[in-house]
Amino acid sequence: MKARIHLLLGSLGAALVAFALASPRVIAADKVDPVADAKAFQNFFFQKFPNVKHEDFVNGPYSMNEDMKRQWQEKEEFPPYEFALEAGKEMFSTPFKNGKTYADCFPNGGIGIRQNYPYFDSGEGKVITLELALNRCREANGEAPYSYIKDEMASLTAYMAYTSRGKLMDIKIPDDPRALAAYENGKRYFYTRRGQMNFSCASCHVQSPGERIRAETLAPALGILNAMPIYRSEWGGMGTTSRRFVTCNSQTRAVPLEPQSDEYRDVEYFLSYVANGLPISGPGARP
Amino acid sequence: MASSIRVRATSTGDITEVQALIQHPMDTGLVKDSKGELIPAHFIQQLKFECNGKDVFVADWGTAVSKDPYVKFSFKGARKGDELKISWTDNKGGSDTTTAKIA
Amino acid sequence: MTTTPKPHWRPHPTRRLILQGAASVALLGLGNLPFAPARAAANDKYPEEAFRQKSEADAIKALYGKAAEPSDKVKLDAPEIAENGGVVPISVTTSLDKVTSISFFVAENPNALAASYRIPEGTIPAVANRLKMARTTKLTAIVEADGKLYSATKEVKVTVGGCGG
Amino acid sequence: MKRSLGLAMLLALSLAPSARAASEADYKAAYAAAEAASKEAAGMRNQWTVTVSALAAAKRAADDGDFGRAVAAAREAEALAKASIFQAVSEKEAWKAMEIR
Repeated sequence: MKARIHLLLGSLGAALVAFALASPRVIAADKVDPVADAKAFQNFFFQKFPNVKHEDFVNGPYSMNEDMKRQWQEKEEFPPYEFALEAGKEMFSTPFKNGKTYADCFPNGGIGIRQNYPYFDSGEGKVITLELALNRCREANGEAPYSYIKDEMASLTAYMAYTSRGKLMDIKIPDDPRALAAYENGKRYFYTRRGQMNFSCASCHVQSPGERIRAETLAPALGILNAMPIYRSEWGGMGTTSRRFVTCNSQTRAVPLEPQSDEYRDVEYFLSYVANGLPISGPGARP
Repeated sequence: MASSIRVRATSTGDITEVQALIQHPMDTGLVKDSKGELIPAHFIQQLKFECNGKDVFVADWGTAVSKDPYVKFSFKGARKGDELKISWTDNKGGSDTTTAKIA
Repeated sequence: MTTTPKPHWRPHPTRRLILQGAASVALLGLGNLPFAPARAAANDKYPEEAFRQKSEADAIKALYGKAAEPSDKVKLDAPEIAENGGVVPISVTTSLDKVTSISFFVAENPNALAASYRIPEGTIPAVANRLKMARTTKLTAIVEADGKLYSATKEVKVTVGGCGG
Repeated sequence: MKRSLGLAMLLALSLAPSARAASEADYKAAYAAAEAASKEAAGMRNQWTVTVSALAAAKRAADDGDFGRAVAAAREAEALAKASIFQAVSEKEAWKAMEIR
């Protein structure tokens, strides 16, 4: 904890200096270039962990620690998310009161499309995540929306992720300034420090993946959402992307935002885009 | 509702490998809920596997078995297509049973 | 009341059904009798007494009524550091024969006996399952073979989860 | 952890009133200031959980009539809220330094 405090005071000091020197030069150089970002992001991890196979990064902490990987592989023989998967499959085919099903709301009947989510909706000018699309589908068919952090949403996304297993993440940023702005907002959120701990997502998942924070081995940020939703032994149950964001925030002592608020959707957009080309491995099991 | 027991029984030669995953909270009775009250103990005490009318595996479990418990074992003397009967009882008198064909 | 051991020859079908009926009735009836006698685990009853014991030594005595000697014929596989104390995948195999029972003891848990398995004739003496461990602890697997007890022990490190907040 | 809390407490003490016991009026003023700072932090979507719990502790202490403790807790909440505002403002640019390029 002592180091964190120096970090806190140090970074506040550095910020002061940066803030004072914020000359136009810094702003001008910052043209948003997602393609270059993604390449730099992936190379950072490929060089930092040369002997981790590229597609292994989607296995989070297990790509960082052999002993844990063995425990994970043993669990994968009959994984604890088996029940959520089956519940999701059943829910996916059970028609709504009006006779329609989720398949009617999604391209290709919702099968094997998880790798294209989240996408930027030019009509609405906003990022649409899989969880949001599922609730919108329910509301469009006269059904009450599910909680974003509870089991029903996790079961549905688990089944949809399962039908995309192995497909490569394929997120598009259309040539629309609002899409670039959403991507940049997600990147800003990812690198911004928050909470009394003064951590950003990057403090843990870029600066120290593979190391431990208390008992948790930190996952690399590259491909960190490819396994969503995850069954965490810690929670003794399933967790959606929303639940992961909310709990991460409160662990840095930052008050979480509403699930699926703009920042969360944009950071999911950013993290998924920079993981383009890596396989979908959801649903996942995690410590 | 689907049974709480998921089973995979595959036979190679004379040996049948059985894996089972059971949906059950396996509460120890030592954990408090968000309101600070103790969640009463609720765990599977006995799990029995029968094949061709004979017990092939019986598990006596305490509170230290993980939530959504998993167990794997193998036995001899069964062939593809034989039926495996699995049943459990817990400390609250709850129970469930299912059957599975050996693949 | 004990159930008659399963005869090797194929008994007359209806007699077998009666036997089975009697066995299952006995089982249900004795589910949670307070005074379950602490005899060898080979019978059908749930070893209530053994699961109630706190220490490993008492649990072994209550379950088997005799001491175990370490043996390298019992192969216990457990992680060095548990990724999560709530779900620790462990397994045991043994080359001993005439195995009738396999049990796991987690020394530092509130109750040492975690799980006990009855291995009928014809079943391979090997088990894999996932256990909870309260803290860093010694894990012991005991195999009852031909009436004698053989054990293997490993230490599993368990750390507090969570990272703050 | 101790240092930053100490820092916040230090900040709070420097504003502490003279030796006389804190009155309900002192508490109301301190709580109002803390609440304003906390609302501003929430408005910047950068509220800290510890600010919220310090405010709640202040209210609980006031309800018990212990205005001394209530004022201290309110002052701490205000200091924490101000720290989170400072963090939000400085991070507006500081995050770029951490970006992988």
